Amino acid sequence: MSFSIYKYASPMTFYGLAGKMIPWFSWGAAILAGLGLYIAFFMAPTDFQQGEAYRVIFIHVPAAWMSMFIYMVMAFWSAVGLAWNTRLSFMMSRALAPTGALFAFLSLWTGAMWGKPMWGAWWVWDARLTSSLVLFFLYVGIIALWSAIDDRRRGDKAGALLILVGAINVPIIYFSVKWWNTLHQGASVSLMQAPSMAAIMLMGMLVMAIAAWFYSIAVAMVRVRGIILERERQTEWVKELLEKN
Amino acid sequence: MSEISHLAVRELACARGERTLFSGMNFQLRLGQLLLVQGGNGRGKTSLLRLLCGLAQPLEGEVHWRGQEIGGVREEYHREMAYIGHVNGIKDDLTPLENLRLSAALAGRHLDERTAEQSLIRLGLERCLDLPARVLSFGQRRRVTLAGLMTAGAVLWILDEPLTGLDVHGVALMEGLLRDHVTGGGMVVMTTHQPLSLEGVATVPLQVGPVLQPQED
Amino acid sequence: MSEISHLAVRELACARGERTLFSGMNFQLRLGQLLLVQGGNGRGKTSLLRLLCGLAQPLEGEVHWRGQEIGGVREEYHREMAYIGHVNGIKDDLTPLENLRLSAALAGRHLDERTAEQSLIRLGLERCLDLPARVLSFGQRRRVTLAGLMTAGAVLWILDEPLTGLDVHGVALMEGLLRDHVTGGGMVVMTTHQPLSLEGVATVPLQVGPVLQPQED
Amino acid sequence: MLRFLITVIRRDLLLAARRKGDWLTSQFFFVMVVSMFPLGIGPEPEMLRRIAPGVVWVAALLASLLSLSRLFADDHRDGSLEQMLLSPEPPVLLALGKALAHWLIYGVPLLVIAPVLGLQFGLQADVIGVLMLSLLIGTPVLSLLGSVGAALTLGLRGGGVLLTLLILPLYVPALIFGAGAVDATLAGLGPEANLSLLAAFAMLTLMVAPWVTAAALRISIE
Amino acid sequence: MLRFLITVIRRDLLLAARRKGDWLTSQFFFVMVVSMFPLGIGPEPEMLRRIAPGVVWVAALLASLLSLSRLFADDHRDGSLEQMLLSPEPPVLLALGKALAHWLIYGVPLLVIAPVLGLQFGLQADVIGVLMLSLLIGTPVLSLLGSVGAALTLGLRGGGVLLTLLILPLYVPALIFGAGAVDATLAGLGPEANLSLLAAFAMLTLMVAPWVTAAALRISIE
Ligand code: HEM
Ligand SMILES: Nc1ncnc2c1ncn2[C@@H]1O[C@H](COP(=O)(O)OP(=O)(O)OP(=O)(O)O)[C@@H](O)[C@H]1O
Ligand SMILES: Nc1ncnc2c1ncn2[C@@H]1O[C@H](COP(=O)(O)OP(=O)(O)OP(=O)(O)O)[C@@H](O)[C@H]1O
Ligand SMILES: [Mg+2]
Ligand SMILES: [Mg+2]
Repeated sequence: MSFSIYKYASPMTFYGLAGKMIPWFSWGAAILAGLGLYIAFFMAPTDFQQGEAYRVIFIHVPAAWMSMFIYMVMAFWSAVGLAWNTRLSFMMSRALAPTGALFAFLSLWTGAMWGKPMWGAWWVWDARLTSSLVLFFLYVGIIALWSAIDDRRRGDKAGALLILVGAINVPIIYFSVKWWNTLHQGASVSLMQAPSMAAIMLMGMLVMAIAAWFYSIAVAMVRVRGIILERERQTEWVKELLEKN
Repeated sequence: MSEISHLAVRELACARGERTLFSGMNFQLRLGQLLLVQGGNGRGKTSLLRLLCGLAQPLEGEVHWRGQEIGGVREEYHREMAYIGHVNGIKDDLTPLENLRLSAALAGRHLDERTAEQSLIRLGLERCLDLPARVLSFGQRRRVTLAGLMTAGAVLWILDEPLTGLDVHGVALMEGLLRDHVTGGGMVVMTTHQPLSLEGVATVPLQVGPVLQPQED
Repeated sequence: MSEISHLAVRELACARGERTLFSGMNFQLRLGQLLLVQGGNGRGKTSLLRLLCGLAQPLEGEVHWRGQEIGGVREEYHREMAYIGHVNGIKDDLTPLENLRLSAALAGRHLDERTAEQSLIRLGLERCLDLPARVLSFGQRRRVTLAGLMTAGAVLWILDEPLTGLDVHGVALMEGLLRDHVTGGGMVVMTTHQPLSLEGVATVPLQVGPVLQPQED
Repeated sequence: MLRFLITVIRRDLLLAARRKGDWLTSQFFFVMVVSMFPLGIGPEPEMLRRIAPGVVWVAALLASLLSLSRLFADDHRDGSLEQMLLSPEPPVLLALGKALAHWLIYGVPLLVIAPVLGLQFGLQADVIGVLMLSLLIGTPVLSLLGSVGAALTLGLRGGGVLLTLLILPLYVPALIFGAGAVDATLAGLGPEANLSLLAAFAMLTLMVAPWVTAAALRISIE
Repeated sequence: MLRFLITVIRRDLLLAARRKGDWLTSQFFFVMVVSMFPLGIGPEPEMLRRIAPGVVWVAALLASLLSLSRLFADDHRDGSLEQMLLSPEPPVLLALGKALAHWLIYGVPLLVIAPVLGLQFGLQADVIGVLMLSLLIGTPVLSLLGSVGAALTLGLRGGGVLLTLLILPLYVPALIFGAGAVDATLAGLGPEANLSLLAAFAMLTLMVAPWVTAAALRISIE
């Protein structure tokens, strides 16, 4: 009995739950983002060194954080999915991946935009930059693998394996890149060490980070609902649901 | 001994893509029986055989070997089973002889050269012993696979259209092999679209999908 | 018209590797005739058919189409001929429908969607019209190829074991197609190891290699 | 004639579109190979700028090679190559169409990506312009010459690697003129000489390669 | 158990020996990719020496990737992979055996060729020694991690390129430590730190990769 609850009830109940969560998290994300941007543009002082350009930090840093955090969450769901063969876990990691890739790309993009005024170059082969790039590649690889596999069950499991292998590797990659970079040259360009970052800036960043977090949840919920509908198309409850609308 | 059902299937269901090919399938097979899986093109015969081998996982239900789920007795089950699919499983770069000996070694058996050679000759491949399998004709390649089956010493044979590409001799030979194996206490699960004369063999038919009316078109 | 021999073979010889498979082969085929190439596994049936298509070059001898060497009238010959080999020639990533229309386009013919669809349905593929060919079963894929043959509008069909993997329905269907084509003034060159009922069709047998005694083993 | 050419190209574009991820993957391969080099060589900007043209060109070569090994192989395996050769239309058009389709699918996107990679390596706008121009003239050469190799190695075991062996030497002129044009710009000389040599080489390839490919195809499928 | 492992390795070695040219070609690919760089970059000896370790390592990566795409694909296509998975022996040994055989066939010869390439780029004897050592420790990682990718992409369209896309990012630590060891020697620092990190990474891979490969194989053939 518990077996069938695992297999069938779970996506169904979750579908409803996700539906209830979406408005909360969407509104939360919108309000927090508004607040964060207000802090970013109106309350945070102009940086005496960097001028106005530094304000991109309020997007850059949350995006970078989220890209890493989402990967960890995906790894968690993949492990759960492989261990207990729960279908919802695979759906969760599928729903999260595009958002993770988006944030990884966003951190690269904003970083590059920022790099041009700061360092005079769009890109330098700094440790943190490079490991962000590798993380982005990992996301792309995972999505590419999914898109190449038509069979859903195979795609779920293969993707989960890859995510887990990546999860073991990501810390190693991070440290190797860091080490690679410092070995050659005494930090040609060191990312700023957050020298006595103004409290208001920290606050703005935190608010933006939570907004990004809410946004990720909301988007993931929307996506997971889509995936559930698609996958449970032939079940009774989805048919009923579709008829109601 | 032969009264125990060695291979048993309980409430098996199989889905490919969105379609459920079959569900609630039950059967039992004893030593000395041949299960003839029948059904038109695309009904799920191949899919069923792969489930029986353990190459694919069923949507629902279980396959039992000597009373235990095949997942649990994988090693033992694979030692007693031999499978032939739509593709031959032989390496194009090796000669038939090498192919036979190598697949035996991979299955953990030793196969000496003479035995291998004899079984190939029995299958009419005496002129091809030293050619790479790549240059063999369609039917000759199928025969190499069948020679491998002969030498496998398995109790349970799972055969997916073994007659594909065989000429009349080949078909007769295969019928002989099947008869010997089953009457000698082996078990066979097989599919074929070709007529097969199996008098004297305890045949259990199994229909996958609707029954076909021959010449209905 | 139908008294001219459209396809003629003169002193054809074929060698693969070191072996000469056949030599001094002569035959002629007229409209409304079916040439049934017979022979055991590995005798050279496939090799012969590929020579007839122009996919391979003979060791000796010539293949003539309407009195001219096929090398000289390649374009015309290919326009009037359709070949089906051991492999299907369909793209796994396309649906059966797309496959049909694309191969027609490549052969310089226009095939509208309705006609293509009808021929697929006639071959029992109504449930597979929108699936990529990759997921089709062995026999279903063969049927797609045969649908392509139907729509090709060729005079000469060259078919290498077209019945492979077809169920009883499929075989009956194919027999119908062959009968219609030949009695309608077409020509067929084919091989098969399966029994085929072709009453009413002018069949010319051609033996490649020694005659097989059925059930001799 | 022209209809057949267009059908061949359309067919390959359709197949590429159907293999959704595949096409994108090939482009990412290009990006990744280029991005691996700094990891192996070290992050000094000055040196990276110096090696950038060579690295981008070599990566373009490799990306095109990798996809080329499947140019005819897939069609051969599933028998559709035979069917196309049995078409009444001339095989040389088939060869040309396949090469052009390959260029459209795998060559053209490189032109779009190359500038981004140039930025990563700190190249100036004018250098990037020359890089793109050299790739625009050079990538058809890669597709055309590559199709010759793909046809020759068709059906051989390990065809992909063998292909590399046959074709990389033929790519050398394209590599030298192409990367040379960018190098010259970096060094303050004009790229014109290199580019016109590259263009001449491209023309020559266009005239010769399809015929050779067609002949090689007929031999390979026998 | 051990007998099975050895049989798997012997089988792959036999097959490689049968495909005469194929094996050699893969080594030539390595040589050629490395030799392309001076053509693309220009002949300054000082710079060539600087980039040599990175170039050799990246070429080793690419060479191993090229051959990896066929690690399971051939066996899958002709059905012998299924047969091996139906063997009573555990699939993890199959995975390990295939990866080791790949290393013996494609990795070990690189060790022999690398010194020659090192000389071409004007490296000193001690640097070449470190280069070889780094390849000795690093190439098994390439085979092992690569086998994971090969199993995951089995039977997929565009498998080769997809494989690259999946696996190149995972190769990053091997590349950095491997090329880093040589770089450090070039710069007069000792290679020990890099080499021991590389060895640790290799050990970890050896523990994890065969299991993942075996799991991926079972998923892929379903
Ligand atoms: C494409 C270029 C860039 C990438 C990929 C990138 C990546 C990252 C990542 C991954 C983080 C999060 C690290 C962590 O919290 O551990 C981060 C944080 C940060 N980045 Fe960037 N970055 C880029 C460019 C820049 C530039 C140009 C600047 C400004 C000069 C910058 C300033 C910062 C700052 C101040 C932080 C927060 C530091 C902290 O709180 O630890 N980044 N970046
Ligand atoms: N991913 C998929 N999506 C939809 N349908 C699928 C998918 N994969 C397989 N199928 C269908 O499942 C069936 C598979 O059947 P299977 O190969 O088991 O047939 P079979 O009985 O062996 O047929 P044959 O006699 O032709 O060999 C086919 O009808 C095929 O169309
Ligand atoms: N390179 C070669 N060296 C030696 N023999 C070869 C070579 N290539 C092919 N052969 C032989 O030539 C014959 C090819 O026959 P072909 O494929 O035409 O047979 P077939 O009559 O179609 O048989 P089937 O009924 O099995 O399809 C086979 O006997 C094969 O062993
Ligand atoms: Mg089947
Ligand atoms: Mg044949």
